[in-house]
Amino acid sequence: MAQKVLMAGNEAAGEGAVQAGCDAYFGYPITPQNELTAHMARRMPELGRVFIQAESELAAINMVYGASAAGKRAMTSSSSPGISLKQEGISYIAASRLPAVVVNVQRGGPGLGNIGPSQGDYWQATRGGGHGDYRSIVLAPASAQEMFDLTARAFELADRYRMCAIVLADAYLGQMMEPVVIPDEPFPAPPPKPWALTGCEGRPPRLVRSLLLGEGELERHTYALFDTYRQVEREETRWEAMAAEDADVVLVAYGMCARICREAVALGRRQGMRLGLIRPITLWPFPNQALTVAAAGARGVLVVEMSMGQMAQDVRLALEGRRPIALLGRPAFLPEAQEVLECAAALLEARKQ
Amino acid sequence: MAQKVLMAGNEAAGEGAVQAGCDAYFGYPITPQNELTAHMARRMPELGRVFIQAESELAAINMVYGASAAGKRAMTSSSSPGISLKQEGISYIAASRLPAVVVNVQRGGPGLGNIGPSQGDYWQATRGGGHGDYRSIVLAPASAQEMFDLTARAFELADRYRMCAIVLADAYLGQMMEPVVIPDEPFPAPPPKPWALTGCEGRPPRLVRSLLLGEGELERHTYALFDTYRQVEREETRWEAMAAEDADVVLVAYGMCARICREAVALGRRQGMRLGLIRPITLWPFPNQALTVAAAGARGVLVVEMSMGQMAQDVRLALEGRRPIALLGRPAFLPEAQEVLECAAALLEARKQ
Amino acid sequence: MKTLYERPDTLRRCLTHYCAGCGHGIVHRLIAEVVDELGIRGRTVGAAPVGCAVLAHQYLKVDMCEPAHGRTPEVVAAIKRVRPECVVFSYQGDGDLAAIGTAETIHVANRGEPVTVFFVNNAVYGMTGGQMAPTTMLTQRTTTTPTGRDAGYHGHPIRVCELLATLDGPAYIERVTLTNPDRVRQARRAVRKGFLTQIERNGYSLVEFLSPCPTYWRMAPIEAMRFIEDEMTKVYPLGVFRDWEAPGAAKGKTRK
Amino acid sequence: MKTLYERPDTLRRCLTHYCAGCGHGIVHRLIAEVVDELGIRGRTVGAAPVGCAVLAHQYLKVDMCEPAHGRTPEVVAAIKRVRPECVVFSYQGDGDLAAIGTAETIHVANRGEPVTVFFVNNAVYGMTGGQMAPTTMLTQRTTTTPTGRDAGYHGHPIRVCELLATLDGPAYIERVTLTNPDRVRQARRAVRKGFLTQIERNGYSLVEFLSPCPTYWRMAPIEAMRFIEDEMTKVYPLGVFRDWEAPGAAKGKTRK
Amino acid sequence: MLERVIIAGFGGQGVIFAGKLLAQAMMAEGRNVTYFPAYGPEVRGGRAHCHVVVSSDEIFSPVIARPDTLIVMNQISWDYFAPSLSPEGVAVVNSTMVATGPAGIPGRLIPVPAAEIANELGDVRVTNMIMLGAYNHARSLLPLDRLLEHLRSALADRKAALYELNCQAVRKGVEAAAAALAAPR
Amino acid sequence: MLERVIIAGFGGQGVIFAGKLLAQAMMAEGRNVTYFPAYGPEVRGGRAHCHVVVSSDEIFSPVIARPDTLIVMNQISWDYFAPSLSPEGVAVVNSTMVATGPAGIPGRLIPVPAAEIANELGDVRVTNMIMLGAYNHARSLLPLDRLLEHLRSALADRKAALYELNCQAVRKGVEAAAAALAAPR
Amino acid sequence: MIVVEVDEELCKGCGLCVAFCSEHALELSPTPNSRGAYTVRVIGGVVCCACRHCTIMCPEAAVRLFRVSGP
Amino acid sequence: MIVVEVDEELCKGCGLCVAFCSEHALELSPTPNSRGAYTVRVIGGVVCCACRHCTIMCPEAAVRLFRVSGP
Ligand SMILES: Cc1ncc(C[n+]2csc(CCOP(=O)(O)OP(=O)(O)O)c2C)c(N)n1
Ligand SMILES: Cc1ncc(C[n+]2csc(CCOP(=O)(O)OP(=O)(O)O)c2C)c(N)n1
Ligand code: SF4
Ligand code: SF4
Ligand code: SF4
Ligand code: SF4
Ligand code: SF4
Ligand code: SF4
Ligand SMILES: [Mg+2]
Ligand SMILES: [Mg+2]
Repeated sequence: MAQKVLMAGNEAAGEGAVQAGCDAYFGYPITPQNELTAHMARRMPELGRVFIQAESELAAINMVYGASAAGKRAMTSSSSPGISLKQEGISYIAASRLPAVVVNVQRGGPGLGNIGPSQGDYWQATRGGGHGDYRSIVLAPASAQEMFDLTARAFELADRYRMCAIVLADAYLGQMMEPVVIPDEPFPAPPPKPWALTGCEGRPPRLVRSLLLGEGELERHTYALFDTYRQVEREETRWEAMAAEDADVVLVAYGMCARICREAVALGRRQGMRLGLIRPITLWPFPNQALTVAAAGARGVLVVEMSMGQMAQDVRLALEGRRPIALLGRPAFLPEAQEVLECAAALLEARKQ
Repeated sequence: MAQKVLMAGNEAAGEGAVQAGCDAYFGYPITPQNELTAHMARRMPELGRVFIQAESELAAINMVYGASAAGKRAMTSSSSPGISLKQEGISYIAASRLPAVVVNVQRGGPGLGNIGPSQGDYWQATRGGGHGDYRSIVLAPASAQEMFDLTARAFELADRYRMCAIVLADAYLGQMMEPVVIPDEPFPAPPPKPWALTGCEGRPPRLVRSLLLGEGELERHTYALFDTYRQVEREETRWEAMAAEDADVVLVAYGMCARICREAVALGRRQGMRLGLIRPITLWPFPNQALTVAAAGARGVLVVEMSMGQMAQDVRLALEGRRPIALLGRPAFLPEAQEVLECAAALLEARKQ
Repeated sequence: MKTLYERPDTLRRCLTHYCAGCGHGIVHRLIAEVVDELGIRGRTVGAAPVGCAVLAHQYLKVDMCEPAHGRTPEVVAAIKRVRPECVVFSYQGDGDLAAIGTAETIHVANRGEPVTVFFVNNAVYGMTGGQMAPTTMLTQRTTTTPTGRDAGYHGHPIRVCELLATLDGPAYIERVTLTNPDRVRQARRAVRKGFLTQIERNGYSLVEFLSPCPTYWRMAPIEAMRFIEDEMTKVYPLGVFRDWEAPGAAKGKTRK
Repeated sequence: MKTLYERPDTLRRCLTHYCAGCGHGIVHRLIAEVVDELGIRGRTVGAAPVGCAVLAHQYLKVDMCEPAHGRTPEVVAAIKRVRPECVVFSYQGDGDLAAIGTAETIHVANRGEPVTVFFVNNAVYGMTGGQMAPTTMLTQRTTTTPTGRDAGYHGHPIRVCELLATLDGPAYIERVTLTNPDRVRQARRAVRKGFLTQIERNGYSLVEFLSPCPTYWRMAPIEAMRFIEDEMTKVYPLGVFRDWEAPGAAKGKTRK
Repeated sequence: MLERVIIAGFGGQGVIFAGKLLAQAMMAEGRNVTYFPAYGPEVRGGRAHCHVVVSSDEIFSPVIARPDTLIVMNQISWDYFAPSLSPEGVAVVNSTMVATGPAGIPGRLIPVPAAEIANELGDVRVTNMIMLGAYNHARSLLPLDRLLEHLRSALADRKAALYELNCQAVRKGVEAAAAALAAPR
Repeated sequence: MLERVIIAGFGGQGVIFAGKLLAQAMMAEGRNVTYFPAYGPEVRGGRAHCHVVVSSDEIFSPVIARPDTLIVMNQISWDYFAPSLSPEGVAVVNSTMVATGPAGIPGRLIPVPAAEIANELGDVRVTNMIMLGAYNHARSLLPLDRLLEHLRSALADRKAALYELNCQAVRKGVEAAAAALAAPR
Repeated sequence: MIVVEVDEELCKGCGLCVAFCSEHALELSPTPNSRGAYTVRVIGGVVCCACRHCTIMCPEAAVRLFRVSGP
Repeated sequence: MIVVEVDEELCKGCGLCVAFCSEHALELSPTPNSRGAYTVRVIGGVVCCACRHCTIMCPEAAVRLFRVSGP
């Protein structure tokens, strides 16, 4: 029978990776994701898999590059400043078409910031904080269970599309313990990797690279990447809708904020305010379609995020002026349901005038 | 009399910095910006100022942090992969409210990419490739002269607003030589810096920091940063308009692409196609207002960029669905005027139907 | 009434956030004492590390900054280059200095930048909850070496002074500890000499302190001191590794 | 007809992009010869550096990757951890290995990862147009040291073998050069031993080649060889710095 | 059913263990639970606290702004958390170390001389179980034997004697709470 | 006036210097100019080329897709660039080293035995000036004395003898171009 | 006479001064204060020899030493 | 007899083989080829001693050596 265990989100993410067949973990300590590294330090050697505490985040992401180039499932995790240091590596991984899983348990920023919850790395994750034209799949868990599930899922997506899958959590999601159900059924095995570096015995040598000097080569390569990205947009967009069909105000929120919004929807409905929620589970690809549909009948859209209007841009891009959009952006603080309700009320009020 | 010299864009940027009173340059070699570093290696010691070839881009950006914290005008330059490595440092500089100038002579990406021209780092520059909520001023030169002028200007802006000013160029702008006029009048002196670390003789100790652990402290700090950003948006947005008043199709392009678009406007007008151009000179803040006005009378907007629709998002955000927008995005190739004309024609055609 | 010992001026009077018996407090005090003694408070600029001592600026009454993890040596090198009249120091832990900051540590030393580095080697990452550091002892258990550090799997303890002593840049390198009053007195002399190397010789200096982290060693403070004395000094021998004043000793060249 | 010398199988027959007389070509050839000799082509995985040798994979017929500047040691360490049956090598220039990659170089060596590092020290950044490298000689003129490298201003030449020899991790470290047929033969033995250290001892090895960059030294190829022999070897003495086979020598421990 | 508890004290008083035990127990009882610890440099210098939410419904935020229950083991924590207690709330307080002051609080105060009792039991480290026992009684959360069963499984891999000691502590806590509840309000 | 020139050869033939001199000279003549070099690893192994645009109007792109003039000093460059020459264009070709082939090109071909002439002058490194002189003549760009003046200032900090040698080379180039132009087409 | 003053507000009760006191003049309080610290106090009647071990070892710089003249 | 074969297409004319040839059996061509390389050729009549210096020093692995039996 599936096991139910009380786990910190960080541990759940680690265990999700373990269960999904992660072959190698590379990390460098940083609060608030240390429990993930600690979990892997215990679990991976136990299972005869690879754990390395790297000397830096740069080293860690490049070890991921190596292990992945060798055809193995590899991951790293960190928190905001450490993720910034991985940007070059992520860009290389994207360009080299390597699968990789990166968990970012966001903390307050910019700079050293604080170690509280924040969603200030939304743009970095969804727009590519690294150089060049590329995308990463960005998954946004909202519970310890999803820390487990989506991290496991990240491996499948990364392998399927040969790209980086980022799990974008925050300090609260990482630190909070909740019951997590660990399924009994094994996860699907990784697909064959006919590009992996394994030694060229019996076949021509293989090459994992990103330098494309030939005339037009880089452009062709970029277009090919974007063909994949369009496929991901078509097939992998995920979201959760709550009471969105008849909502006057559609809330849009992910991660911890989405939990608060669920509370706000429940409270609001009790008070006669018809709220609904679209919770993007994939931040990239963003659920433009679902949001457009949900917003169609609403009087306004309220974006709730722990940042200064980063996701709000995606909402604006999805709606292109068709609905008024308000923002409740708290850069380093998890808003309370009450504040959400007040903003929603204000939005409705403004629409009346 | 002002001197006119044939200079590579890279040298012009370096000389602009020198003339603007740059006290310290820190860099690490990377093509296609090496002439900038070489120029500074010669000029700075000559003038008794500081030049250090850093062991890495990380070291360089953190030396900028140091020299700037000490109240001096400091800069670094690099190209795409190297700029990715500076993201943590830029986030720290933003958070610590330090002035800094960063020149990015973009090359093809992602990964090692190539050393040709590209504008693939637009999001990284304008959205913050680093972690957390912050902004950098982003200046987009389109000639060797502007490499000089805007790099010089970057120092003033950085000092005035105590933030990072990025000069976003590309391989062609860096490599190409053009006549540059070096003005005779000296540049304005830097403003007083009552926060600089100089030793606390005769005053209380000062602190340059970004860790804000107090309750609500980080949030207050972020709001304060964004007050500054709003001021920058109000006061520092710059663009150039060409034949935009009566244009049927408004082209939007920056840097090298804008030069091609100027050619396209000229050619188009000769052929009876009424094209106009908005060239953002500041990419952040983006000239939303100017674009809105220019697009109001047009039948469509054509974004021309050497990337896969990065600036196009800012155009969409500015216009919010009020005008159809087409994209000519060549991720690693400078389009020719003819291609621009064809896209513009196609856009007009599509509008007819 | 004659004062025999008083908290140094440069050390702000406030409750620190350090655990009981933490070596950081002693090192802070020594720095503050020497800054007072040399009368350089008004021209000293320090950099706090990312590590348990990240709030050092709350305790040391000098101009300070708080740069990114591991980059402080380059930050203070840059400050010194643009303000040669200042006395600068970088305060760093072992993770900061010998893991993420390895390159910065080596290159600042190699360039012989006239800065003073105070290196608190507590064989563990304190701030983040007790993970392995590059300096963690073999068999030592940490959060990330739950069965003890294994040379083959996790690598060997890194001896920073020995490493830097192969470079031509440094003018003064010494390893000291804090395990008893004599040791602390020696440590204080090293701090003094570190600053003087910068002031008088315009040279690079690094002082490594073997320092207790009772919390993540899971030891009482006095036990932790004993562990250093009995075990750590075997792996990290105390002594001077470079001295520009020693007759006949290899002297680090200094900047013009 | 008996063939006395033939291009090794592992070396693809094509025009290289290297300048005439560049040492990279010789090093490539030696690696290819040894790979052939040891019969490991089918299980070798290499990493090309970012540097003039970035296209090494066009010449060496083995599985290869092309990671970020300076990070190749960690990349191949990871490959080796997940595929211990492979023979891995990292090919690096001095900028790649001793500047941006300093931390990776040291920590991979310190962990004693069973990888082989081929380090081409040509005292300059070739790829980017002849800037100063960490290994640039004092007084040497480069694009970024237009008046010659000055110890005080730019730092000292870094001796990588000596630096790494202070660590416990490495099993084999040797510095060789390519300046005449005997030297090249010795270099070939070092390449062989480098691979064998990995294969037989599961240990870390690094072979440093003092190698000419005629282009940015602005010398004819043969002059460049003479410069190495006459000048560079003074600063970078040739020899073995760590040898697990040497009786009584300090032996790097290896991974379990 | 919705119960939001903050447990606070200094390091060594067993705050974390108490919180996890509570969450684990209630999870086993079929409730939804969240447990949220203080973390990072906050906990240097010996401060510790955690938030536990137990509910029969979905739990939204694991972070408690207005606790239903405060379990407070030292003065600093009291001064910090007391004002946030909800008006219908309960404060279980280690009265040996905390002066709750004359001002009173919105909710109900259950003073438990836990440090004193722990001293009597010969181990300060059981302060937490005394407080937990008292809390369980005051809030009628679980039958005592169920709580002790959960305690046993939480200590499964430790020595039996430790379980016995902790049991005793829980029982003493129950007694103390009963006494406090019996006292005139 | 708009003139787009690509100069190409291998390292040592002076491609870069010729290009910069041309740009510098035309700037001094009051024209708008851009100069754009090949750079990066392309130039390893001895390949070299550059683009020069001279115009009385604004110059848009410094990169030339369809050159008005090709100045080509070796075979590889010829094979690569010849097809791009504009129909009204001119190709000045180092005929000693380049076989232009029977197929012909869209524009006008000016063969200059530059390597041979350079050999006669005793220095391969003046190939570039021979070609530049020929080009200047073929395109009637500048009066010869003006060109030589610009050459003098470009070599201002070098030895006078060098200038003299280069002057001679330019003149030889002019002669060769004149001869080529005189030849039946 | 030497007076040893321990700053109650700063002392963390690490015991290093106690361990190194030449005269065994110091001891830890048996009960924690509200910060959880078992702060140090001077044992009545023991004469301090001004060896300064306490001030040298104290990580909190919580110890002051002074000499008062008089009886 | 030893035959030395230089691969024209690969040789860059660096001259290292020439400089180290024990028998001075090699020389650079006086004019560059179309790549700009002054490639190497075997001097007629000089007898190669098979010392292999050329193959050992050649950065391009452009030299092949073989022995043909017979006169
Ligand atoms: C880029 C980055 N990576 C990681 C961290 C997390 N971090 C904070 S302190 C620290 C290490 C602390 O260890 P050490 O330097 O030994 O100092 P100590 O706390 O032991 O004094 C780490 C990894 C960070 N803040 N930034
Ligand atoms: C992050 C990053 N920084 C800088 C560069 C530019 N770059 C390419 S190669 C190189 C150095 C080459 O020098 P070296 O490693 O000595 O190799 P060589 O070319 O001399 O063989 C540099 C700095 C880059 N590609 N990526
Ligand atoms: S965790 Fe260790 S290093 Fe950090 S304050 Fe506590 S004792 Fe000191
Ligand atoms: S630049 Fe130097 S290192 Fe690079 S290929 Fe040419 S000679 Fe070799
Ligand atoms: S000065 Fe010496 S004797 Fe006096 S209290 Fe301190 S340690 Fe004890
Ligand atoms: S050494 Fe200082 S902090 Fe420690 S017990 Fe003594 S007075 Fe208190
Ligand atoms: S084998 Fe020796 S003798 Fe023969 S050609 Fe080569 S170098 Fe000359
Ligand atoms: S060594 Fe090789 S490349 Fe050099 S000249 Fe001889 S054959 Fe040609
Ligand atoms: Mg430490
Ligand atoms: Mg090199």
